[in-house]
Amino acid sequence: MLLLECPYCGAKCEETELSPGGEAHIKRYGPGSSDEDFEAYLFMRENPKGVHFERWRHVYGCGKWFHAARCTQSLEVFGTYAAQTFEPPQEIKDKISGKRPGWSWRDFS
Amino acid sequence: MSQVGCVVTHWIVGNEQDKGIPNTQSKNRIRNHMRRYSAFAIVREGARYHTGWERAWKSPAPKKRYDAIIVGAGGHGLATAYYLGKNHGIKNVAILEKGWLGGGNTGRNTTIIRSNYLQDPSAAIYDKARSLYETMSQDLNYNVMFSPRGVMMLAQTEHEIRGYERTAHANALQGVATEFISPQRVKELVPIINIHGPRYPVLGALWQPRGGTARHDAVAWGYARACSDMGMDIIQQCEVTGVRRDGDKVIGVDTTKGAIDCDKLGVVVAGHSGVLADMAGFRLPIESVALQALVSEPIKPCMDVVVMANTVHGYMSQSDKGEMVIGGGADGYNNYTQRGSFHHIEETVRALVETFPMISRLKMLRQWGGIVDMTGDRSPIISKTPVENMFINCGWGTGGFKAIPGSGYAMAELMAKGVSPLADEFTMWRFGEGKFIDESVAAGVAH
Amino acid sequence: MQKGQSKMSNIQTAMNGVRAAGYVDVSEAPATGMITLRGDLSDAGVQKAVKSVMGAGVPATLAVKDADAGQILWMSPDELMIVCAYDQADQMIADLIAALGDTHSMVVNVSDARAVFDLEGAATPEIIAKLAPIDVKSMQTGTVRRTRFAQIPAAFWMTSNDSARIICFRSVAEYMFNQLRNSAQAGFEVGDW
Amino acid sequence: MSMRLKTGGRLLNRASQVEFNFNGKRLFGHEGDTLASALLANDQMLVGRSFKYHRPRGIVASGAEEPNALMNMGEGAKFEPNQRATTTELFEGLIVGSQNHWPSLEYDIGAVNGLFARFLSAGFYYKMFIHPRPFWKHIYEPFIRQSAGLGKAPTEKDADTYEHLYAFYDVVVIGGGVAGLQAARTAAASGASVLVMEQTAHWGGRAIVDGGEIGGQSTEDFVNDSLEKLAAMDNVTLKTRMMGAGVYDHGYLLGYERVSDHAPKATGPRHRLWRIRAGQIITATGAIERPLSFAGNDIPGVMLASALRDYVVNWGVAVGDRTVIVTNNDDAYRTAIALKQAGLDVPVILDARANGAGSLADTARDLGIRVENGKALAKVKGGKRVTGVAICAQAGSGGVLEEIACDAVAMSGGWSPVVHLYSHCGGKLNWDDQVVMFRPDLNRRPTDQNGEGFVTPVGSANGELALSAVLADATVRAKEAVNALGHKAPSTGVPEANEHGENAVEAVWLMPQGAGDKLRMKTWLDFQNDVKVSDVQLAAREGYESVEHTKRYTTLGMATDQGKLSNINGLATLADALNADIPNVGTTTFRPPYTPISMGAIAGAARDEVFQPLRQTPMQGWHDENGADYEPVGHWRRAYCYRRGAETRAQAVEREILQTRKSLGLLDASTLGKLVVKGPDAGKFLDMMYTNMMSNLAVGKCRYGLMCSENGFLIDDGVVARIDEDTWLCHTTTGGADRIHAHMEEWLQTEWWDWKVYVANMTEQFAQVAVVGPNARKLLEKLGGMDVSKEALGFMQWADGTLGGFKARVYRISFSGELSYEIAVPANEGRAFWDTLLKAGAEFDIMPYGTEALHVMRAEKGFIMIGDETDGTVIPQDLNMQWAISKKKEDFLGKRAQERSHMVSSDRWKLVGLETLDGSVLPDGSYAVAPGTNANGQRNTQGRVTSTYYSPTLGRGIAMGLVHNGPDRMGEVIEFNKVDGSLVKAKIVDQVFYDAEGAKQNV
Repeated sequence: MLLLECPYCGAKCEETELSPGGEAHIKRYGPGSSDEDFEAYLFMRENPKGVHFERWRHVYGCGKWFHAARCTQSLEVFGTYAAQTFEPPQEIKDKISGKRPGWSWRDFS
Repeated sequence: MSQVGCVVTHWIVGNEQDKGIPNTQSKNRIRNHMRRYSAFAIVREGARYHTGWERAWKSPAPKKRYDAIIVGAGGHGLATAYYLGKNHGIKNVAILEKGWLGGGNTGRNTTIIRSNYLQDPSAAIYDKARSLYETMSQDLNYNVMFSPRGVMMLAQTEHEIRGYERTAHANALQGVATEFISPQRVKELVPIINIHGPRYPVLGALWQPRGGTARHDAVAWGYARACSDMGMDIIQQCEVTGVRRDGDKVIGVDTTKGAIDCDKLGVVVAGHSGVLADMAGFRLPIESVALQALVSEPIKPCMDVVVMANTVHGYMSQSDKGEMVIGGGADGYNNYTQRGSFHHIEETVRALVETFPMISRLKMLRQWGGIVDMTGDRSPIISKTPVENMFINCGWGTGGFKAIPGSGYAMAELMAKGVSPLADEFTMWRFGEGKFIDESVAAGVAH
Repeated sequence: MQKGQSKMSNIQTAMNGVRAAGYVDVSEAPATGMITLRGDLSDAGVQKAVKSVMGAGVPATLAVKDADAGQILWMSPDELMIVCAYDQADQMIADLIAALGDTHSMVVNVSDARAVFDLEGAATPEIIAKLAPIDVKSMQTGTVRRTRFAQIPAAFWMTSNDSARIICFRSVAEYMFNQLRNSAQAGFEVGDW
Repeated sequence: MSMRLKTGGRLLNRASQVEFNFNGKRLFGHEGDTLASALLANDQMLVGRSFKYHRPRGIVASGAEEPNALMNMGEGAKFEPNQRATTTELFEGLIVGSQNHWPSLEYDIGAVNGLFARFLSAGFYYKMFIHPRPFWKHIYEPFIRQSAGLGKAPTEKDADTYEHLYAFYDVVVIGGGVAGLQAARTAAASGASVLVMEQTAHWGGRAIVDGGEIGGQSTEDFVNDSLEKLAAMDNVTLKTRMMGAGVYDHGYLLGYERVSDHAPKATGPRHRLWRIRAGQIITATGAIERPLSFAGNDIPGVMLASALRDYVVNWGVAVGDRTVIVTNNDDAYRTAIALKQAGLDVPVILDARANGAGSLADTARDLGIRVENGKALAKVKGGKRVTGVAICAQAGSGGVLEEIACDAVAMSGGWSPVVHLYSHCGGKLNWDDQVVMFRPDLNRRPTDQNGEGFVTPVGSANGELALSAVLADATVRAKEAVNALGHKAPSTGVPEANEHGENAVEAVWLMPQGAGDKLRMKTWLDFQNDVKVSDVQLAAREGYESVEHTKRYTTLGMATDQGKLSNINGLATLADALNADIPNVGTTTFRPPYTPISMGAIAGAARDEVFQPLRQTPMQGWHDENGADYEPVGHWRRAYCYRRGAETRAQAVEREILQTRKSLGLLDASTLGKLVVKGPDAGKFLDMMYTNMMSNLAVGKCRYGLMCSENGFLIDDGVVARIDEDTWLCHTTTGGADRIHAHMEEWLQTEWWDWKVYVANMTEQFAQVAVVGPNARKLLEKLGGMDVSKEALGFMQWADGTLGGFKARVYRISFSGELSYEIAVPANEGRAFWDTLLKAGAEFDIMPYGTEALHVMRAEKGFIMIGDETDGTVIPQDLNMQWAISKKKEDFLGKRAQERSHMVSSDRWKLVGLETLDGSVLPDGSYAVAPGTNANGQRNTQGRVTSTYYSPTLGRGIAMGLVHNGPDRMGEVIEFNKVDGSLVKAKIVDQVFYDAEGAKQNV
């Protein structure tokens, strides 16, 4: 039973107040994109054993989408941050580097 | 049909019965084939304190090269190896397992077997599997306790009725024996059910009389014993660390027990498929999440069929030990912990207490989780890959156990012949084409 | 949106003012005015408009602020709920829309879309703790929390140490009432916790 | 025999007699008894039968680890199987029966299995019953099922209630023994909020029975003093009868409070499941004594040494007159001493260790007890009761040195820390050879959301068995735990304990060490599941080498006690068989719950009316009162039809349709979603959401729109109204309101977060009523207040106004093909408005209709229904709805997906109307067959029915379906299947069956 802090309202939320939304930082490919890009956009997913970036919505609360950096093996949460961004905040990346030296996820490290 | 006992192989067994202690390294005696299991054998062994039983499977060191390597000694991997040998004569096979055989989802599921699927490709492979389950105990000379006790899926909304009537019509053309039955018939088959639930009265059910359950561990053990008996090497505690390629073609694997060459590589590792694909240099549309189940304390028989209630999200059967076996929901987030979130247990139990009010005073004995691999359309992948001679079988999600023999049958055919009608539609390229196999359309059915 | 006054005789709240006595008393409030204001709460235009119409400014995160006529509840970084008298809501909405002018915003009347329940009694937090997965004991008077009550969404705030007000959707008012009533029945006290 | 002693029993209130009933016999106990102690006090040694061989089973333990004493308890709606006697507090009127026997506990036919025990070895089922094939399901399995299973199945709905509680604490201490209390005192002194839970009704755990002194006080005084101090602190909560059931991720903990199991007549819940979030969890869960493995160790009368001591000290119960003690550690001497002090005979202490015990041995000898070092039990004699023992040397193979008559055996094979809760969430263990136990590895504790350890085992749960070490450990670890939370524990000393010096335990996994096949087949590891030493050895020999394989092959540890007594002995036996070290064999995974918890508690209050939320419209009361025959639609419940008198559903639907088409119908459409979308970018946003163009919709107009997922498939449809320059109102399907609202928010927040758009879900603000039929306008005109004429309010327009004094928004839209208005009024006025319409409509014989009439009428008109014509695999092109797909737009959700090869294939099935040649109704879900079979032998198909109804308007069956190249095959006759194997011929026709020109709706 995960406990995640909503970065918008600061509430510490039990998982049941949230709804999970899969991998974060996915770029949308629309009309004009290649078949490969479009397939990857919709279906290819990071599935790491370790550091992962994912989306959540505070659905029973303020209704906002946010991102979490979480380890899929230990369930450690490195931080949560607003969804309106193209990459994780530096301080979260630094925190992960401190705890998981050498980590990488897609283009982030 | 299988003649496990008659397959002549040459392998070495230890003299463990002398000391009562197995010794995996001893090489004293050569015998042609494994002793058959039977009532006679039981009596014979009983008379001598069971000192004469042999190892069910041997534990060899890997050879330098195999015709085929299967990665993953779960049910699907072992079944693939078994049918490679049995149907295609490919017996120079190694099955590599990083843990213990059958130690993954094969031994963690709720053991339901059914084939009342809507879409043709699903119905074909699941019914192939179901029909192979019918004779598996005899084929493997290992009692897997397949019990065709019947599976019903309750219809509790008008929408579900329509969905299941559609499935029944599809099944009629697919050669899958199902019928839509009345609430009264449901009650006759399941006396403990409350069909007059004030909220969701039972309006009928899709009934597959030849669906049922089997003993999950026995399926893995039976296949393992039969594979070993064919001369295949089951190598446990051996993790694959790399996929070796020559250009676009696979030539072997690196493992924690050294490099091993092969002509063909079959990857059957469920939630770890992405890791293996990554080693080979391609991506898969797979995400791994936790799925949970629980059992009650054992009670005397009170339910002889398997009941699935999709409107309220719960399903239940009673094991031969008497435990009520209950399947819960999957988490919506990636997870490798083999633990899930407790609210799924709560939701499932809540639903089943409403459907079967008598279970309220039973007690939950044990809950556990498994890691299931989900694809974009929740249907499996049995496919060639961008790497020549490398094949992948994964994505069984929440519905893998029931498919084991069919999955192995199709995967073996695909690996041996390069094409398998059962596997055709399950290609990994279907996502790009938009050609999905979506089973949720009938009535939001969980596998 | 719609102008004109309703006949009070036509107005019926979801549970018709139901009450239940238990170790905490549960009652449905009479028809209550509720306004949803969407707008960037950090925007000066929004802040000014709220202040000018309500007599009180935008509350801090998760805060409840008393205004000239009712309360202002923080709902999200771009949403407030204004609680007022039922028959004042339309006028207040018109005033807010006028005050907001061109500022990107939305103001809608949700008075009829919600049901309002009051809990009264020293054990009020205990009733909430039976239903909502939150640390209710740490809730101060004057803070609001949107959360889950059993299987439905709701917002609540402690109106005093011994009372709380809960807002949920109208369609599930009976479910909310039954859950609160069941939790508060005599004999179901948790005792020390 | 077992009996109540004249004196002793610290937990008993001897003044209060309690009557209970066991297997039909009236028996008496005292307040403070457990069911187990009361049964023993009544000389009821035999309490059940084992799972496989139906062997006689007696009480072995005194607590949660008990494997044998499981009862059918209560009657009727309060019946419960598998109730553990050792954890059941006795109450007046308690009714229990023993389990798993027929016809009676004393004479059980199933015990015949025992005669064949030598054949029923581990894995027996896998090797037998293979032929002939049908026999498994019909002969063998039913027999096996019937003979397994333990308790009876309840038959009635549970009469009790349950509830949940969410609680948050800095520190939760699980276990109310001296370790737990000392840890709680330490933690609480820091100011942290602390919950202390104890699974029994009593504080103090083992220490009070075991004796010793703490800081000059007796252990009992120390416990009472600690409780008094803790109770006086505001930041401390003390709970008895509450078990830590499971530890989950991120500090989540289940507390299982058995509120009224001991007082079933009290009002209130039976169980309360606490869902606790803890900063730190301290498991002071103690240790469990291990049995010893010797032949006959399962015979009733053989018990854990600590349990015998508990029964004497706590409940004044003697299990036997003469008790032989057998041990590999010093602790069992305490039992000998306690028994002797109670006036009972202890003929001998058999200590398997060559050097024997420390100072406790001196005390025992001083009391006149014979102590034999290096000795063991060759076997226990007796059937339903111990009659004697044969003694041998531990070092040998079982040659009998001496036989001693006795009626009880107290065994102690050492202690295992209770590490279950510590392990649930991933805590790791180390094997400690010195103390012969798995103990928590404090460097590999379970970690929380911060990556920090959050479960701290203390005291004997951490492997510390001596009183002084327990107290020191509890103090130090509790300080560490609160410090980790940022609290500061004041530095306090550790209370001093006065205790005996003990000699080290010695590993004894088989007794005697060289026991042969014959003895090993009578040496039990798992008493409930009948797993013996020989079974584990056989599993190892057959290659089931992993501990998980062995567990599953033998069923060791899979019984209702989850191996609390058998696991360590079993895996030590396995390690021995494999010639491996115990740590290399490892343990099986510990899974919640610690002991079984009721399904009722897990479900909580959610049953009957609060099973799930039931959503209700403002008019629900009227529906309830007027014969509504409901169907669930999501969490709503909508009237399928309104039945009158003896009408069938079909008759009611027909009446509703005909009257609506003829004159006037009324539909509660309040459940339809109503999303307001507003902002400068709202038009642009809706152009992305819908396949159609919405930005160019004129103010005051309505337009039907389609929504697709990014994967191309249809997900919703509905009428969109342009309210003003930057405001649109989007109607969704009933099921779509919340889903589409969330869908819009997701795209706005996570993709186009710079677009200025706000969305509000206004679904429940309005009651919405469809007024439908040729007389619809007349009715509204009669109400008066606004102009609803064709000229003022044309088809696909909307207007605000008042109707009959109700402020209303009126949409001229039609889903039935009739003249139709959908009217929204504030929800609080919905019922009054509905009543007003009914009253005013009486002259037109106004007819409320339900969802089925709605469906039939839309099908007659050829309108699609999301969920019928669509199923998640259908794209708008399949439904020939290219007209609703804007060609001007560069982009909308689903556009790119619909360009993929399979989506643009000419082979797709497309929507058509279908008419059976004989006028019958096509079966729901039927498929159109095509010649031949596919590669997998399945019959080829060329289409399927999506909607099929009897049309009262046309007096025949009508249907829609998706057919391969359907629109190009008008007039062609194809065949649809029935489940009985027969086929029905149907002609492909236009999907609009009624008023194709729109003459009826456009008036």
